[in-house]
Amino acid sequence: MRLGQGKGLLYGYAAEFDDPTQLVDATRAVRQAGYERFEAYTPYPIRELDEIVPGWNPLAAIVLIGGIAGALTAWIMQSWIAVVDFPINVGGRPLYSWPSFVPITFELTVLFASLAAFFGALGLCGFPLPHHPVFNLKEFARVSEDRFFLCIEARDSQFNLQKTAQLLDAFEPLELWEIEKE
Amino acid sequence: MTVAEKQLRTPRRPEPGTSVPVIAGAESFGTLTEQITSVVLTRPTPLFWYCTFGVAMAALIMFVISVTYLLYRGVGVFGIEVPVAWAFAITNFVWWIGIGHAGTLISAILLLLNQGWRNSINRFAEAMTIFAVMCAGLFPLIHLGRPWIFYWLLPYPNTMHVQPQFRSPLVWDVFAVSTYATVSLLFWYLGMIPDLASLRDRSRNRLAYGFYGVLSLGWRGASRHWRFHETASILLAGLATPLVLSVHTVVSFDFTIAILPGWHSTIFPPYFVAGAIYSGFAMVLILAIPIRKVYHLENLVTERHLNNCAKLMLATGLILAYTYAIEPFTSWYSGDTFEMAVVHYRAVGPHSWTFWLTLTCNVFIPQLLWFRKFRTDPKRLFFVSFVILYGMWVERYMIIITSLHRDFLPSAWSNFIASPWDVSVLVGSIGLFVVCFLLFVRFLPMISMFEMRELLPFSRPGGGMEK
Amino acid sequence: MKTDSANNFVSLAALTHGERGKRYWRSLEELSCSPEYQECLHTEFPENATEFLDEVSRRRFLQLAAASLGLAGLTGCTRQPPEHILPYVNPPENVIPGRPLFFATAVPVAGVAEGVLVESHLGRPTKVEGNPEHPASLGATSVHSQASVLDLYDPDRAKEISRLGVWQSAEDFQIALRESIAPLQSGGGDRFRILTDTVTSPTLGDQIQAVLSMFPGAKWHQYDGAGPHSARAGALMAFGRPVHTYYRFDKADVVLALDSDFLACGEGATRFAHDFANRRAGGDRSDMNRLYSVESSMTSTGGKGDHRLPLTYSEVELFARDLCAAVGVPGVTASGSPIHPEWITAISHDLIGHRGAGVVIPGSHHSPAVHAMCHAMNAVLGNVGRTVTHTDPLEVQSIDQIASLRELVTDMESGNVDVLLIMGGNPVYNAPADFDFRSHLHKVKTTIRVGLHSDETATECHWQVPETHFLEDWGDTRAFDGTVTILQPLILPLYDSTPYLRLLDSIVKPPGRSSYAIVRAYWQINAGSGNFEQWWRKSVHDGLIAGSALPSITPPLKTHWAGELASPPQQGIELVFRPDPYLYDGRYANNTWLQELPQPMTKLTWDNAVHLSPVTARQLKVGNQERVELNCRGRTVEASVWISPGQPENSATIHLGWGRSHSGRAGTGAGFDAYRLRTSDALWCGSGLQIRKIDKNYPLATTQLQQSMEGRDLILSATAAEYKNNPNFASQASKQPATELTLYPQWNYTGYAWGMSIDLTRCVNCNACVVACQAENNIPVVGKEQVLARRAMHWLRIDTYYEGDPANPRAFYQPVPCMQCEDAPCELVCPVQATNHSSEGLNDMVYNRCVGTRYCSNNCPYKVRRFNFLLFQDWVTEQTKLQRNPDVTVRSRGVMEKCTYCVQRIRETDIQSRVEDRFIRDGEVQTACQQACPTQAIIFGDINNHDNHVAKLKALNLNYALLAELNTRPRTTYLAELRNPNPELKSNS
Amino acid sequence: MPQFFPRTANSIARFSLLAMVLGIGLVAWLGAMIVRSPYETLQDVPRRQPVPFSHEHHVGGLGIDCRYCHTTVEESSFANIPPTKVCMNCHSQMWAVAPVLEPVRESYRSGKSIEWTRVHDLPQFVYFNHSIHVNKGIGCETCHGRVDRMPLMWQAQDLTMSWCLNCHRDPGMYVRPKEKVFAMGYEPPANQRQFGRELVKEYHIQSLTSCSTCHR
Repeated sequence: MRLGQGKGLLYGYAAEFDDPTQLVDATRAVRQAGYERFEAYTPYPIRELDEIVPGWNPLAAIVLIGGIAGALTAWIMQSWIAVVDFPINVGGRPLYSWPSFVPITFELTVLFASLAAFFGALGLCGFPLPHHPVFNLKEFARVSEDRFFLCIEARDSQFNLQKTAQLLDAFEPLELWEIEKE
Repeated sequence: MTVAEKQLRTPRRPEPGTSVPVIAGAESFGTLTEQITSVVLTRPTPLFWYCTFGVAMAALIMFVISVTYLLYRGVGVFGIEVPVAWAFAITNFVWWIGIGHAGTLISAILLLLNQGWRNSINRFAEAMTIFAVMCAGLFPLIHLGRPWIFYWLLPYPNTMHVQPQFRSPLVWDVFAVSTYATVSLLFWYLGMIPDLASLRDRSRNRLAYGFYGVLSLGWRGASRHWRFHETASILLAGLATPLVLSVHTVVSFDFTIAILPGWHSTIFPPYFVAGAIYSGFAMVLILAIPIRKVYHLENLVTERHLNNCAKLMLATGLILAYTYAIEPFTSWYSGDTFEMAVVHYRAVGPHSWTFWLTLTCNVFIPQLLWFRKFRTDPKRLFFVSFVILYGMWVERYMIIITSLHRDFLPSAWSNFIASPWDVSVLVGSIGLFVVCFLLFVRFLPMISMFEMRELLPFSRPGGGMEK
Repeated sequence: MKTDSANNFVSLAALTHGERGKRYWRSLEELSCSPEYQECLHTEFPENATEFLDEVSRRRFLQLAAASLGLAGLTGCTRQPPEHILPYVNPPENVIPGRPLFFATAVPVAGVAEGVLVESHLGRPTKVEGNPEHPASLGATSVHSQASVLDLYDPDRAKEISRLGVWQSAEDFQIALRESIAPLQSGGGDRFRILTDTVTSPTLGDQIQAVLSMFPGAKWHQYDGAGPHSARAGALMAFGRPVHTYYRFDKADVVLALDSDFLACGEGATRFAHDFANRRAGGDRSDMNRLYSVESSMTSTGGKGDHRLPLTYSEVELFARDLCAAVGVPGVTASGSPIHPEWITAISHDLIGHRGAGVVIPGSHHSPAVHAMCHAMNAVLGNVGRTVTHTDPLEVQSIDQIASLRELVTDMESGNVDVLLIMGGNPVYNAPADFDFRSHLHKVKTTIRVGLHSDETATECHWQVPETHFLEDWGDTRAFDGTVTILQPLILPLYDSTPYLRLLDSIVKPPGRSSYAIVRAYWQINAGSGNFEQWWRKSVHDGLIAGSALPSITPPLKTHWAGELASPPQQGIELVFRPDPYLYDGRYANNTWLQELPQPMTKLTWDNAVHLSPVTARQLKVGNQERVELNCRGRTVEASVWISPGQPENSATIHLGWGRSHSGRAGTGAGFDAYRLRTSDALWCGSGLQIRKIDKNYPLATTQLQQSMEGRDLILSATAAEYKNNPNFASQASKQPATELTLYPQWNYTGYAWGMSIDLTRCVNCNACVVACQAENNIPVVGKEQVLARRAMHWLRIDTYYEGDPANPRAFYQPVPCMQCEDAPCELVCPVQATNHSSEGLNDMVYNRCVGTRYCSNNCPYKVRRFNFLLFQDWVTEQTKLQRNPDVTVRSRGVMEKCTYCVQRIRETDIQSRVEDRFIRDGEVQTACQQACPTQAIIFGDINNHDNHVAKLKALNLNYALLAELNTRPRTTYLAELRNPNPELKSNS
Repeated sequence: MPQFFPRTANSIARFSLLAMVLGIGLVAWLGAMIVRSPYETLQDVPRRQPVPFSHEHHVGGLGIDCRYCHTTVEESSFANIPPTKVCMNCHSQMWAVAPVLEPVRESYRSGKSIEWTRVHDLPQFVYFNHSIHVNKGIGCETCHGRVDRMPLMWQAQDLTMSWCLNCHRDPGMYVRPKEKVFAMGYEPPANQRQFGRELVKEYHIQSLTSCSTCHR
């Protein structure tokens, strides 16, 4: 939807670029202008944006917890089964022959940590989320190909139909879109 | 001038210290995406695909028939006996697991080492890993005397109040292999999400859109998506790296923990891991070479990739050669009758052909890779890789058979004779692998698009690109 | 003497290529370099892929179906089908369900019996044990006694009376019998003939006499294919009358076996082995006896010998003659060309040095002359009455069986026989070939055959009448020393069968008398004075009639023959016939246990072979498992070759009893029929054998491919002298690592700690233990193809190794059960705890937990674990189900199994003792192998109690553990073998 | 194809994810329940018998001792099912013509056994021995339950291996004085743990958990 043609409720403005340089500059400016509810969409990771777009990243902590949980589970399970649950003399080895417990402990550590990493990431991204207002914009499809979008949400306290539009326009986007809620 | 135009205009220069660029020929974000997604969405499936699929399917059917007969009659349909109670099935298991390793190495270890060139091959290398591990996992199962109670190898609250025996390497195997399969799958899928989104956005019919839409979970390419995606990838890579080493170590424990001469050896873990990567890269090349030809991906999977893979093969091959050399020495140095006897019978016993074939395939012929021609010319390289892959199977076969068939008491010695079912199951498993892989090529992005984009000029703010 | 292990490449290569002092070879295939072996080296996929259906599994097709259905039942998630209990209506006395009963009886083999106790579970005889009070058993058993119970349940037994293959009722048969013989009575009945096996049963003899008295003209012929024909002839030569001879090895210091395998087979073997072993390994082993073996084929006895001399059949006779001359038998002059004079002098000195304490024993199959000479030597050496006992013949009527059979045949030929009643035996199969019994049999009007199987003879006769198995009916029989045992039935006849006794009785008396009545009636007359009831009860209960042994006699020695001893000519290759150690004359051909029991020296199963010496084989350019055509004076048969080290040159040995054409599913077609070459003039040895190679390979299923020790210290042995000098040679040789070297602390066992000691000096390789184990533990038979595929299931095997010159090697026997290692490698690798240690140190194997990874088998250094690769257990044949031991799980497909130290016996005794609130006494628990062993080579018990027999044995300095260097700490250990060679005789020691 | 998925797709997606996880858990839990349930173990399921023999009547009502019928329980592994003759000892006089007892009389006449359906049916590979348990003070009731209250016989315990192990681990909790072995409705003393320990010592009871104790 080009600017001014929208009928439905407004989700926000989106500026379309074909050059990552422009996008990064624009995003930085938007941030400086005091906006909080904005997001940059790119076809591949651009590390510079990490510093600009607000947000936190607790993933590493989650993975650590997962790993520790895995290790404890494995070691406790093996020792308990071998020593307490059903103590059996296997080949004359002592019940608590701990060296044999190392491999499985390692494997479960990795398993739990990996699961934590994967589902942690998905959770933090809020996936699965097949429906999202930005998809209302037909041209948004190209963000997974070669276009870079900067979108400022209407619910941002700073948001103002004219000012915001002007701010974005200043960076000569290919197009300036307004995205509807529905 | 748009970025796309600039990209197309920029001449490709090989990165310093290399002869061929990672991406040969002019590409823009658009052309790149088009080239890869079209394989799935628009381009007609090549005849080559149908032919291979037909052959592989036939093999797969043979596999199903064999396994059915096996379950009906018992594991005795194989050639196994006492003393050689393990033979083909375990060989196949080790072989397939080994093949898997290269995939993880490329996707995880090379990622950590920030090797940009890996981006164009890591996706299907990972796919290869997953399917190889899947094939591997089948063999210990069908090899059981009573496969229908395989779950007794897993700890779970049962009415018998009996649990697995955690001192047994076989239980370690269960955990190692299943962990490996899970982690590889997660890693593979996580990496694919953005590309699935690309497919979603470019698919023209509702069915395809729905399919890829569901798989891509609603990926929007938002910067915070990328943030978590990147962190998760790096962490998974970090976890997968020790994992992949541990898996084949644990597999080697199946042998080293046993007291058999020829098995009971501390050199096995590194020996096995090296061998695994060796055979894995051979498989990567065997898959990559025809595919880049058929789908005209020579500009993405370039000579540079072939060259690098070949070099890695050469390196691991030399490690292997070293262990081959050190084994007889240690057994001689130990002065242990039984150890020496095994070495002796490997060289001159009824199965000596395995020993010499191993040396030929894994040590002598691969020395050709010292020559650049053999590293870069697809045909030659394909041949060498094939020899290595075969050689690695024979090597595992040799390790298992020759150690078992003549151990401590001469009265119990025998000469193993394989049965037709041994062979049909092996060939069948290859069919299973190829079928899975072809389906992957047909329906999923076989090259990681978002990582490739990073390698294009002007992909970085300020106009640079990833190294 | 043991050989120290090689410790560098050079000597290893040397050892395996055979240049290190003694000559080693890898396996005989390799020695002979047969193309078949070469092929085996190179091809990986020969035609006979292992899983293709073999005899056993072909007939197992239904079972497979059954099994695959059964699989459902095995999986966790289905319930077992409802089970029904059928209690007695009127409970029999002293039957306690769940507790076996034991009944005394005897196992007759060709008329000579061994006293046994038969275990019965709710009326099912399941297992045969020795009868400690019986002279022939002393608690041990022979292979045949152990296997006899399977004969009872043989599904191929003759099941119904039939005439020309058509079913007939017992009444019809009675009538027909009357009608056919009634008219003969007028003519004195000389057209009526009875042909039997050798008969020692007093009652049966009496019955036959009764019939004969009714038909004065009728004749009674006896023929036993492998009977002691020449022993009788020899006795006639030596004493001018038939004499039965047996020996007292417990009193013998020096034993000379002239082609005799007295330790492993033949009448009295169980007792002989027992006495022999006691003199050999008795006390502190300071006074060992000495065994010389001069033989024409490699036998267990020969392998046991302190000196063994391989000579051809005819050379043995010459040797005997020279020896006679040397020990001074009057009238005997040494043959012109003495063979091995040093042997003659050494042995004669030894024998003369031990007057009255020596034994010269001839092989029952050897020539009459040799028998006569042995009698003479024993007489001259004063052994008679001391180590050698003569009695009247065991047979009710001792006759020249060959002559008797020849007479019958000529009469049949000239049509002088109207009715021929054949009881037992199998003349159509095993009569001398030149008699052509089969075709003459057809000239008889009525032929009636009473026998266990519908065999070759039965199918050629008009009437076929099933015989009762000895476990099914009453009767009596004699042991090797004449002791009589009254046979009592343990089970009602399984089929509509007619015992001899009732049949004959129905001829002379109105039918209806039971065998019980007949036997009682006979003994009522012959029991002598005293309370008969008491006498009867005692005799039946004890399993023998006290004092019924035949009185010893001392017949005067005749030496008129000494002068006319012709030196037998030998041209070409000699063909030696021997009764098969297991199948005897073929009567056990359908016994699958015996079929699959590895032959003592060759470890062959399911086949016989023509045994050739390595040299002869090379000359003939034949290798193992190749087919040859044997041509003996025009008669030919196709046979497969087996190269036997220790076989004399220019001599071929073949075992009788194989190649049956009508034996049953197991016996039919197994091996080749040696009788086709056997003529009445050359019963045991024919000269002028031609061997022609046929281009055909014929796989022979052996359970041990490798008979060299590869220079490893598996069997420790020393001569008596060496032992005296260094009593600790065994402990010095064993490489048991020190305890403090192990990473983990030792597990210590309070309470019972079960252990076993196996005395290699005692073991004579008779294999009784192997069958006993099979019978006790429900071990399946797998069939030839599966044995070829190395899947034989025996829990216990006797490894037989050769050492030294292939022409005349020294043999070693080593029984190998599960070692029950304390630090068991197998347990460590089992993923599901299916094998682990009991509180008493047993290496338990839990079949129902096993998932079948086979890792334990790989990791077992002794390779004693056996795996059910396919469904080996017979699930459909009803008869075989009856034999099963209810105290042992019947294993199905896909599970591992192995020797358990007969844990079922341990548990039963344990429970019993705890109920009585006491401890288990020493020897109260016996493993099946131990109980069967004639020489008590196997001793089992609690090693924590130092007063126990086994603990004492383990304390001996001869004690050593197999592969001790692996630190598996086996509970089963061995006592090193001692031999006692004659210092005067250097060679072969 | 802008906005292919409706807004509800989000919740559907999340829910299906959750459902998948819960579903797997549920299936596993159900399986575990089933193998422990009477459906699998046949616990508490009265069996149909050719003659509706009532332990309630004979034991509870008439107070006949267990050993009158199960004669070999003290000396053999098998507790013995009474021969027809034992039934007829009484029933030739009382209820001599009762139609319900016809199968018994029929069996006695014809000499053919009565086909009882086995109630306590252990797998073929399990070797249980009555004599040792009875002689060491384990009551019939401990495993067979209040037989004197069972009109038709059923299995009072689930007879799973873990159930066996409960006692084999700690016999003290279940042992009773020998004279009380055949008693029904025996109340263990409050101090069973301590009391049991003494009995264990007195009777020389050992807790055997080796596999070969039951599996041979």
